[in-house]
Amino acid sequence: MEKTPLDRQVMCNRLAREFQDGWVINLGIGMPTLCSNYDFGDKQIIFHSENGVIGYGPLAVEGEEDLHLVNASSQYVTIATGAAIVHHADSFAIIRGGHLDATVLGAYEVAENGDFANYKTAGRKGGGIGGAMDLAVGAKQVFIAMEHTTREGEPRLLQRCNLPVTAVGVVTKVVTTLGLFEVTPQGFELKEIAPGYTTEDVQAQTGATLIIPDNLIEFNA
Amino acid sequence: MEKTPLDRQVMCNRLAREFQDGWVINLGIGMPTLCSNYDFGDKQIIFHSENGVIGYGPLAVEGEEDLHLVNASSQYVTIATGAAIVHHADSFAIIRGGHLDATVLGAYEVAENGDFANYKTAGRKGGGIGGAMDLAVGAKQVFIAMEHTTREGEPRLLQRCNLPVTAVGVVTKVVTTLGLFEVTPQGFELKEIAPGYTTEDVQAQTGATLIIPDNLIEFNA
Amino acid sequence: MKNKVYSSFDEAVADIPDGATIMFPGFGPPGIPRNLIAALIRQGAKDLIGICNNHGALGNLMDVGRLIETERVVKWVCAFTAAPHPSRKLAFEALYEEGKIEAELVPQGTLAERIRAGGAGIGAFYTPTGVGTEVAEGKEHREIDGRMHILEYPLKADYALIRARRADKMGNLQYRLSQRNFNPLMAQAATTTIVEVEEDILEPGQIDPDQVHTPCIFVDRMVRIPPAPDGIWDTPIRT
Amino acid sequence: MKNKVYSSFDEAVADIPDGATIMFPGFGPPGIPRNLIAALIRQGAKDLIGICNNHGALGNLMDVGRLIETERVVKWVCAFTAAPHPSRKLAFEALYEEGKIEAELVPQGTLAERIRAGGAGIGAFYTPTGVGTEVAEGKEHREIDGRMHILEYPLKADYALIRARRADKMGNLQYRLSQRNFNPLMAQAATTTIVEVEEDILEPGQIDPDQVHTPCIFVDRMVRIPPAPDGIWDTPIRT
Repeated sequence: MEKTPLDRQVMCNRLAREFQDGWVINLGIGMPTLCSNYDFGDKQIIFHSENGVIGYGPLAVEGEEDLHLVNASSQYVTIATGAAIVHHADSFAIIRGGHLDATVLGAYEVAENGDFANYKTAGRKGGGIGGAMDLAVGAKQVFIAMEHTTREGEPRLLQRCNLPVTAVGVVTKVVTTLGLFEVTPQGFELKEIAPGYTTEDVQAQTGATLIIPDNLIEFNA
Repeated sequence: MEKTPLDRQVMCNRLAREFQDGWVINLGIGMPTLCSNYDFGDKQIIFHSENGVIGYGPLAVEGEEDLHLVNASSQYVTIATGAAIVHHADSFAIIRGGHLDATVLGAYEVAENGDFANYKTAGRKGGGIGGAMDLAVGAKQVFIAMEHTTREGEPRLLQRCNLPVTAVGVVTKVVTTLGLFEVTPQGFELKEIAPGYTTEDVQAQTGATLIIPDNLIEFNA
Repeated sequence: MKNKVYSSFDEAVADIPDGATIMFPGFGPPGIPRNLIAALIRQGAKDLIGICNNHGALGNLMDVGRLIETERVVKWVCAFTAAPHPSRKLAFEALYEEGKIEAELVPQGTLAERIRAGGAGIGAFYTPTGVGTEVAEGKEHREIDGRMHILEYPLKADYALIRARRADKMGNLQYRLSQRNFNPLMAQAATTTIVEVEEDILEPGQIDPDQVHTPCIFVDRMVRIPPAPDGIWDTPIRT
Repeated sequence: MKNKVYSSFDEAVADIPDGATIMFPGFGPPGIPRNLIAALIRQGAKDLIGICNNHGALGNLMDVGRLIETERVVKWVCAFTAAPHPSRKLAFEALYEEGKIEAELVPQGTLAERIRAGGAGIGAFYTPTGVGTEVAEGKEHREIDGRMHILEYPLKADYALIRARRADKMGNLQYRLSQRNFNPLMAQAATTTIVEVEEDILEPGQIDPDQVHTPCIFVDRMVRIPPAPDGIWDTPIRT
């Protein structure tokens, strides 16, 4: 069987499948926004963005953009039925106050102790924190979606982060191009593996010792 | 000339005359509410109340009460043109944040160092703070309107408060039934005296040494 | 979509356990959840802790004073442990003086800010309010920018009982005029928020997103107030 | 009634002195006071301190990036000292790396809360955001309820430049959708608040009191944005 890394949309679909009816979700810049393309069926999911939109919908069609409405990635979006708008401090009161059921963020690195790094690259003076530090400490669950390795093939799942961390001990699930991982007190547990890969393949590209449970299954989005 | 203590409305008119065009004012429960009866002419005064009303008007006429609108004394009032409503935390952000030009409060006692007491009477376990402590520290000026003495004839203007204080060192002006006083670094200065009274009369009913300026004038509301 | 619309006040408050901490909004008559308070009294939960600006008002309208009279409250956090006028004593004061109810007296702005902090995940804050007074006793002091402040901690609750003018089925709320007061703050600071609604509950999308006062994510249960006499409605209080 | 309506952006910003601290709202394109920023650049004040979520955006629309390019800014308080994508460098980054501009990097929610605290008279607050990260270095730590927090201080400004959808002559403002973002917070935290308004300025009373987003007491000056090309209006940014 061919080893094909998971597609980004498939990765995000897998995280989106975790969302439960009525959940309030914040999607980070970049790959995580793909979670909103998932078909939630009867489930009502409320998408929150840092700029105070509680309930946004799909991206706006070109030519029909509302110039007063963007998501956290500055993309023009549509408003969802039953939405509400608040100002930036109230928006982060929602985040910090524990009113988000989950956030999905991108990352450069995730550590087996639940730390992650996503705001500052090596050797750069500046950083782009945005809302990530607040989301990381405020949301009830922090999910990460990222490539399994860097462009150079270095692992992103590590024993400890090398880059400056965004928050400590908060990540609960990680989806990568190679599978779905849970952060447990003992470290990363591989829950679902990308088709065609062996656990040895995944371990070889991971910078921490994986826990391989008996009930490991094939990745299922 | 007969010695007649000043009328409450006259006292409040005198303080109201201090308000300048565009000022935002909070009037405490009881006597201070009379300030809103003053004819401000061309001056636009915005009355704020603790419950988040920025811009209320005269008391509602019986039979025309709006059951969703009261002032801080729980009286049904009318809404002023150009009013705005905020919630209780935002209302006190206005107060604490220094956005009130003045507040007029009642008091049991005022001390020459600017302390005042208005929330707890002697020997009572409970107190009624309400918004008074916030108003006292937040407003740019704190004016007090009160009887010059207690029902028993004891002075209310004192060297130091006997009752538990509402705030320390904040009072700038006091109007009583006997005149208008300013709180200066040296103590109470009698600025205007009620018609028919001598400075000795006023001093005799005051628990602190009054400063009597050369330019003392008759009370003029 | 989860159903948040309940058919009776009794059903909406049925699970409130003994010992619960409950927030009660209202400032003067507007914004008091009178129907939910009446249902809570019928329900019978005891050893309650209340967070409320006052401890009731004179007159015979349903409010927290009626709950306190039932002696099912052990502690009250409020801005008035005595009425502003000594002549207007309520049941609370006697119970408080006899030591049958514990109370925490909080300046009103600090009360509002502590509730906001509870809903906003703020660990504590420094305020100049109360410095030099009895309420500052035992609290941490800090001079900031040349001005003394005291440290105050957030307030949260198990339940908030809310009264709103208008709601949609998702739970977005609007208040009218001074009815707003503590309602949005308490809705956000409580684990479970129960709302009595004055108008027919609307379909989602019927409230302009720019004009929502409490977003639906803070609302768990709603009951439409029925016409009097089944529902409790304010009538003008004239003194 | 004081007149708050000015006839030009240049007149409205004329008195901003060298060394002023200025707040700039906006998140993505909505809510950026583009006309006032353009007037400030024309006006020429220097040694400015800016408080703003970002330091500008790619593309040629007028924003704070254009002000920063003029090298009249000495310090920038923001949530991004680098763009989220390393490939999208703006003028700010080069100036920052060369040490020509000082910066304070603040998590976005802490930034919003510090501005709110500035307008609300809060002396300081504890937040869990940033604990264990570089932004916590040198800050006071405190464990509250078993969770570590850091102490953060308020932000105030001499001026806030604001963009609103609608205003009345008294200065009551409404924003539309995500245009709101930092605008109400900054309007409240600045000594002088200057607003560019997208619609004709209304008579007092034409905005429903329940639906005002920024009360008039926080607004000092307003200018109606003229039609393009005299006024700067957003056009869709397509990537």
